[in-house]
Parts: sequence; structure tokens; C-alpha cells
Amino acid sequence: MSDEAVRVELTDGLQGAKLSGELDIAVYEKLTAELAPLFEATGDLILDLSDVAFVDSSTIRLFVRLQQSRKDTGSVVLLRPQPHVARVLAVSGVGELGMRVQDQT
Amino acid sequence: MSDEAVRVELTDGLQGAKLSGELDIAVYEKLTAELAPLFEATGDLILDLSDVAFVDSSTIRLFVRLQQSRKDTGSVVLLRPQPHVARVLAVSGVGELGMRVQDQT
Amino acid sequence: MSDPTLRIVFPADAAELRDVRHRIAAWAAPYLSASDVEDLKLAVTEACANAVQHSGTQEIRVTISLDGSCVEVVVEDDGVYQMHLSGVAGDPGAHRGLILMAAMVDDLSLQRGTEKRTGTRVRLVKCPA
Amino acid sequence: MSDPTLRIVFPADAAELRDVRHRIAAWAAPYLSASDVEDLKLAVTEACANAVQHSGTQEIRVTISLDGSCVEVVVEDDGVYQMHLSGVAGDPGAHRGLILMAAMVDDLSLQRGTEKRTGTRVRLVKCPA
Ligand SMILES: Nc1ncnc2c1ncn2[C@@H]1O[C@H](COP(=O)(O)OP(=O)(O)O)[C@@H](O)[C@H]1O
Ligand SMILES: Nc1ncnc2c1ncn2[C@@H]1O[C@H](COP(=O)(O)OP(=O)(O)O)[C@@H](O)[C@H]1O
Repeated sequence: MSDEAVRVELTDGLQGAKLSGELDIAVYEKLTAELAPLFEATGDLILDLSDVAFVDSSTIRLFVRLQQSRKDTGSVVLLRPQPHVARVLAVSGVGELGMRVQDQT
Repeated sequence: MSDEAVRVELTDGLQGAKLSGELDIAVYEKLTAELAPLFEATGDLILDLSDVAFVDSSTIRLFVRLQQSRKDTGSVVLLRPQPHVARVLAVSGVGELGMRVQDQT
Repeated sequence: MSDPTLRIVFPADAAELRDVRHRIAAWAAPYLSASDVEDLKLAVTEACANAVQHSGTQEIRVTISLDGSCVEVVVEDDGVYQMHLSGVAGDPGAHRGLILMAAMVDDLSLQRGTEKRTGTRVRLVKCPA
Repeated sequence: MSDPTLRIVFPADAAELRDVRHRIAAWAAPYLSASDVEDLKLAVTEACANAVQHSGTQEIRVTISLDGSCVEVVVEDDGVYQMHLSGVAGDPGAHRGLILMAAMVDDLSLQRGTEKRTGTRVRLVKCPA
């Protein structure tokens, strides 16, 4: 059900991905699997969230795991979240965890 | 007030410490300061909790920070906690965070 | 006026959550701002996700109704509240569900299911700004 | 019978917490097992610690009373609930207060203080096993 509504497009050179749809525990495994190559990459990682309509605590957890995988080589950049997604990110303290929320690359 | 009731005795060779009293946010800074040398040590770290009468979430956080400081060289061993302290440790999932709770060295 | 209370009963399956929050959002839309509806969607999703992941329940019951000018959602399962956190070692982003729920609503209540009296009940109240 | 309700009002200072939980424990001892009293001490300490650390309140009010055969503790401050988690980067042991409270009592309610209606109110109910 929910699965169909979620899309992951990795950007060339593994510098990030564009996510679309509603991200929740129903798609956590699928997301993790599709983002797997990014866990091996180093440097900044840009996640385009402009087409993400919903995030939950499992999404935050996934972003934190991606950030951890950077091991100080760079940050996870959360690009163009919709206002309510930005609010969840802020409330979750993603900034304190080393990520950046940005409206522009 | 609370401060007076808390004691930290580092063991020789920086393999651990014996803590006594009630551990809460009122003594968090004091505890962190007195345990500072242990953050630099490697290997297992034995914290004798037999005389600890109370722990709170800040205590768990301190133990987790100590565990993190091991960086895979060893574990924080939480020795002889009183039953209700053991319960708080279990509920907090210290095991999942790599620590060991033991009744014997 | 007809009683607008809506009751949704569904199997404890993560794939249901999307539909549940959409129905909650549609119900609440006349009473709350769009932003408050988003907050409520997240809180309800987290409460249901906990029932799916931790309670062992077969079904989940969600009720949405008005409490004065506020919207009240109750999420009930038939399980036992798990005291012990489980999860992956040293994952600093884990276990944020309860904190997010608390941040998203005006009033949060959690009555836990025990062996003796099974069924955890989470009550979420969102009031117009 | 006299009303046994106890009300403790104290400055928002971490050094007070020890005394507060001792008084709560002494009050609750006739009604709960020793182990349940320990659970309640922890839940009350966490609720008060949050008021000290996050609410900006000057004073904290703790009320303990009976609710049927259960013990009810209400912790109130005069502050505004902080939605945004603060803390140290990547500290996987942080932010466990709410989760611990939920695990320690049978019923937890959190009514948050807002700019419009200040004062966060936490209700903790512990019932005999
Ligand atoms: N409905 C429920 N049934 C059983 N246990 C629950 C329920 N809701 C919460 N819990 C317990 O509370 C803990 C904290 O929940 P939460 O803050 O949402 O984080 P997470 O679900 O990531 O662990 C869970 O790990 C679980 O032990
Ligand atoms: N009484 C309160 N007043 C204001 N904010 C609060 C209060 N209690 C909790 N909070 C908010 O809820 C968050 C989660 O609290 P908690 O789970 O106890 O973890 P921690 O206190 O370690 O952050 C706090 O970081 C704070 O933002």
C-alpha cells in the first residue's frame, strides 16, 4: 500500500538522493535498502525532501544513521523540506546531531 | 545539599570507580568532573554501584557517554546494582548500548 | 447535530498507518488549522506505530471526537506495555516517538497495558491555536 | 479521616530534587510496595528535573494524593513546554526522561504549557500491583 507512494532516486556520483512520498515505518526497510549505497559514501550527502509529504520518528532515525555513517567527513543536508516536515526536523533536534536543513544547494 | 551525599572513588590504574549515594541531575556535573580521567582510559571500566541508592536519566546518559568513550576497546561494566537500580538500567536498555550489568567481577 | 465521532478499527500492520492518518486528517480538517492537522497526523502515526511495533496486539482501535473546541484522538491496543527499550546499539536517533507525540499535541496521556489489565491507551488532544 | 493530600512547593533548583523524592516516598510508603515507591520516586524526579531544566519556571508544585487505591502525583511548573530537543550532538543516552516516566507509572499525562496558557502539568499515577 504505502510502498507504492514512496520513491527514492539516487543522484549521480552518490552525493545524495531525492525522496518522494510519505515516509513512515511501513517504508523504513525499503528506504534503508534503496539508500544503502549512500552509507558507504563519504562527504556531504544531499537529501532533497521537497516532495516528501510526511516524516515520522523512523525517518529521523534513518537520517541520523546516515549522518553517523559520514564519520566526520561531511554532513547530511536536508534540502527544501515542506514547512511541516521542517518543523518535525527542528523538533527532533537534527541540527544538534550535525545535520543541516537548507532551502538552497 | 545532594552533593554531600555522593562519593566517587577512582580505583587504582583507572580501571573503574566506586560510586555511592543518590545520582541525579544535581550531581551530574560533579560526577562528570570526578570521572573525567576515566574518559581517557581504554579497556573495560568497572563501576561499582553497590552503594548507589538512586539513578535517573542523567545517570544513564553519563554511563552511555563513558561507554562511548571506550571506542570498542572495552565495555562499561555496571557492578552489583541494587534491585531497583538494576531495573532502571534494564528499562533504559543499557545492554543494547554495549554495557554489561554484573553481580561479580 | 449528529455525533461526529469516528471509530477506525484496523489490523496491527504498518501498511495501514497511511490510510489511518489520512482519515484522521480529513475528519479533523474542519476544526483545526492545516498545520495543527499535520501535528495530529504525526502524533497519531507514532501512537499507532508503537502499538504495531511493541504491543503484540492483533488490532488497533482509533477514535476521534471533539472535546470542547479541541480534537481528541484515542489509540487503543490489546497488548502489554514494554518497559524495556529495545533497538539497535548506540543509535542516537532511536526512541523519539513519545517525545514527538508530546511535542505535537496539547495533552498526551498514556495508560499502559499490563499483564493483569492488557491494552495500552494513548489519548492525544489537539486544540486550535 | 483526614485528607492526606500533601503539597510541596519548592524553587526550581536541582538540589531540591532529593528532598522532594524522599518526601514523596515517605508519603507513598503505606500505599505501595517498596519497589513501586522506587518507581514513583524516579518518575517524580524526572518530571521535576524537566521543569528545572526546560521550563524556565521559578517554582515547582508537587501534589500527592490518593486516587482510589492508586497514588497520584501531579507536578506543575509555570513555564512553556519546549518543543525543540536540545542537548549534545549524537549523545545516544540523552532524552530518556519521558520514556522512563512512562515505564515507571501506570498512567502518565502531560499537559503542556504554551505561550497563551503557561504551565506544564505532569500527572503520574502508580497503582498497587
Ligand atoms: N503501545 C505500546 N505497547 C507496548 N509498548 C509500548 C507502546 N508504546 C510505547 N511502548 C514502549 O515505549 C518505548 C518508547 O517508545 P517510543 O518513544 O515511541 O520509541 P521507540 O518506539 O522508537 O522505542 C518503546 O520502545 C516500547 O518499549
Ligand atoms: N516541564 C517541561 N517544560 C518545558 N519543556 C519540557 C518539560 N518537560 C519536557 N520538556 C521538553 O521535552 C523534551 C524531552 O524531555 P525528556 O524525555 O525528559 O528528555 P530530556 O529532558 O533529556 O531532553 C525536553 O528536551 C524538553 O524539550
